[in-house]
Amino acid sequence: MELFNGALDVPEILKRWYIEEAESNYGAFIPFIGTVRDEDGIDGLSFDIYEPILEKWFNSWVEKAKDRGAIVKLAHSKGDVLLHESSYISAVFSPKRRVALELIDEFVEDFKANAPIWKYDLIDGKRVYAESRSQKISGSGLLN
Amino acid sequence: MELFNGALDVPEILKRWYIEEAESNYGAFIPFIGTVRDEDGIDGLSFDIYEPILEKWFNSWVEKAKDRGAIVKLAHSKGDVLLHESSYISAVFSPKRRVALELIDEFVEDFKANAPIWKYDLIDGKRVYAESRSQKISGSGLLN
Amino acid sequence: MVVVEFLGPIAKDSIELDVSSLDEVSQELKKDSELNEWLEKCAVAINDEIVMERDITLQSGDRVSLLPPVCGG
Amino acid sequence: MVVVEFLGPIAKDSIELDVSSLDEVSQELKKDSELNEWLEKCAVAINDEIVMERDITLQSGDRVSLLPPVCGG
Repeated sequence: MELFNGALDVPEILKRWYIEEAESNYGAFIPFIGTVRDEDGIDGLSFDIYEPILEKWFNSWVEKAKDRGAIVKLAHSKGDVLLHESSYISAVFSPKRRVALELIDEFVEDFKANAPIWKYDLIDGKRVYAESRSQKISGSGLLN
Repeated sequence: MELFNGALDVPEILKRWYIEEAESNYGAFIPFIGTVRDEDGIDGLSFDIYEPILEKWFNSWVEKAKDRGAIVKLAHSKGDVLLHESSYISAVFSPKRRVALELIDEFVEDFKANAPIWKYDLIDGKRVYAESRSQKISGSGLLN
Repeated sequence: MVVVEFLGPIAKDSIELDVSSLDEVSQELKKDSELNEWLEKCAVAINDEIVMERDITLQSGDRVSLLPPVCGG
Repeated sequence: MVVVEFLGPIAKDSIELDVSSLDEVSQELKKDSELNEWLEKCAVAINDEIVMERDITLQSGDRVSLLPPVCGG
């Protein structure tokens, strides 16, 4: 798991991960790359991350992947990421195609639903919490 | 669609595709990279491709992707590819996450089932048709 | 004392509460009308472990975190 | 004349047949015992277009291709 201030250098990260696992005998490698879209008049996005819980969330996925003979990798931005820059890469390496295709889907969806990362739109130099696009983590409302 | 003699330069291709679409406003990019596994004592794989029909197959996917606001890209090796080298990349760019995740799965599975590419194991310097791992194309048996 | 911290977009500094259960934390936080509206949206972690039940005893020194709705990626 | 070509692992040169339908192509190919075993495994293209029906008339100059089971990737 790798966190960066600002946008990700996607070609560098993909190359590094590909080379890291070049001799590990995985037949399938699927990265998912998330890039900031120009929409709703925003200038970019900004992210807060609570690292201790993200680390635990990621480690639980390392274990889930291991049970299926696979590995996962994650890179994410902290702070501001401008239009057409990338903020997110999740990746799966697996011996087999089907496991890789199923795992990347589950990994990306669970990341969206439960990773402790908060997104803000950058509008006129201000950070506006993207609440309408955010999801409640499993177990929300416990203190209500 | 890009065909190469021998192994693919995966970091170069991923970087080039990423940069090509950097300003196209796609929020999700998912490449699937296939790498030759060291198994069953093979020295590598070898591929025959029938390009005219592969081209038509690929163009039909360009249209299917376009209907969903997405694009697809494909790179594949011809001839010999040795252990731990890569022979295959399929990729999807899409505005949205769900479309990208569903499309890459369908694109990769249909590629496996219908792209006119024949695989051989390289064993003791000989090419042995990997028939047991091959799938009949839709419509097979018509002349039987 | 138990520390309660507010993550992400909840613009609020940590507070210390003299409580011994999550139930009491809830009662205290509900007194703050600004916080009240966050409670139904937030998940809760104790010492960085997300918890799913409210019936939990707290020790002095425990840290309770409120996690509002997330959107990574 | 119709040209019949054998793709991928079918180790056989193209042949020319004096036929006017896919049905006749089938009849001719079945005479070759080596080819016979490929027929149930192969898809068929006419002029690089895969066809799903056998009831097709052929013109002189048409090219029929046999595509054995595939495994790209």
